[in-house]
Amino acid sequence: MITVRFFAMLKGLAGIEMKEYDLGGMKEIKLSGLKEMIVKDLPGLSEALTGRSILISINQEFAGKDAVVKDNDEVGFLPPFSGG
Amino acid sequence: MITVRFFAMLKGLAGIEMKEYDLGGMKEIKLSGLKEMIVKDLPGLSEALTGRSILISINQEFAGKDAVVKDNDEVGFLPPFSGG
Amino acid sequence: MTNTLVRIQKEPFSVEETIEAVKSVSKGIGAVVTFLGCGRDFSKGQKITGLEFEHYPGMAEAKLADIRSRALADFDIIEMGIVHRIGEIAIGEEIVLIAVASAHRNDAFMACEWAITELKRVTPIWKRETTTKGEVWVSDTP
Amino acid sequence: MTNTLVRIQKEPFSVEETIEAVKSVSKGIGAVVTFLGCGRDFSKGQKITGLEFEHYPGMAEAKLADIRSRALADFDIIEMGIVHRIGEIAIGEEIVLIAVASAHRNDAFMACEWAITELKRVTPIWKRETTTKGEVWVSDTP
Repeated sequence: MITVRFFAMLKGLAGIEMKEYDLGGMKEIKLSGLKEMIVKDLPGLSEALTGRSILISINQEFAGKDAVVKDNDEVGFLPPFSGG
Repeated sequence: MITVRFFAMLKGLAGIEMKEYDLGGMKEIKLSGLKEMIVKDLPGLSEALTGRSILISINQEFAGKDAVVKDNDEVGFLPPFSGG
Repeated sequence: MTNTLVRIQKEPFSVEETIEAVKSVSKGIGAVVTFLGCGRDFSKGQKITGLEFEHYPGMAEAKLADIRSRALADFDIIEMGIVHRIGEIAIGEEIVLIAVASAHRNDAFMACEWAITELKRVTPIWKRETTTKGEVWVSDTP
Repeated sequence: MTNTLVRIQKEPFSVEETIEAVKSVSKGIGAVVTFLGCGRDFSKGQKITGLEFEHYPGMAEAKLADIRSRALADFDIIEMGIVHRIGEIAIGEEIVLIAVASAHRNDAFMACEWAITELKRVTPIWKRETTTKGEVWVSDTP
């Protein structure tokens, strides 16, 4: 299982804060593959997740777009920050 | 009468905080002339007042070295500041 | 130490307490520079009536702790405290505080400016503004 | 307004009150930057055990008020408060506070740095340090 978390405006587009995805026996998946799974499942995210402004974290560390997600990882989809 | 005020280390060298000088009928005097009067009166100030690091104020505004002091003015001798 | 000096919390915070916390670390501290961010009533021509902040729990705290560690390593400072509020915040209320203690003031000014810029860049915290036109997630920081 | 926002006093001051004073001026304030100067226990290799500040009454207050006026005219800021203590000050105690409120943080940082530099340059205030070797009037500021 991979835990996926959505924040701020993505939470609204997804309609949920958190969702688990089953890799169906695979031990890992590329971020691009995971994004495809998510967009198929939650079409409201399609535009936002293909844009360039969303950062992605794996286990609460920033991840490059070619990163690989392993089973049990936590993946965060992070819109542009506006703290401070 | 001209009121002269000494601050910080100058107060120590002068031995006093404030002194009045009588212009003896003159309406005004150059700063250089006033300095001479003071140094004659308070020799401990001789070295300090001829150095370049002392600023002078007339009526609580900074004064150039060619300024003229008038009767009833207040003149301050100000060592380098160290506030803040 | 890090627990109290770097915090994300719902409750209002005391500026004075945070300054005391960084100041009490050493008697060699000659300067404390603080940045306090507050909720403004206007942004990009829009009247703002309320603010709400959301964070990524765990990751946001770790990023703030990391900013403090990097600041202590890279600047000639003695201590740094960072507090950020989340949840609903009224106009005029405090949002974030960064307090930097150093021997000399230049270092504290530089580290404080760097830290608030870095906070905005790397910390997963999001602001939602309530305007007369509705609620909007703010997606770019000045 | 100027009376409370620019002060020279013997008593300790509250940082929080001064920040509140500049912050309460407008709901458009997004940033408050403060500089707090404290008494250090060491200076130029000398152990310091105590401090005393003397000022030129009247002139020093006028110079601080002038710094505030010039800052409000020359920087894009909303308010500035300046408090300086005189008399005896223990190591670790606060000496001077400058608090600057603005819409955006850059302006507050710039004005605050400028103001403390200007204060040291033009304000007739003098510091006497008590060291293990005796009492010394400090004649150069960093």
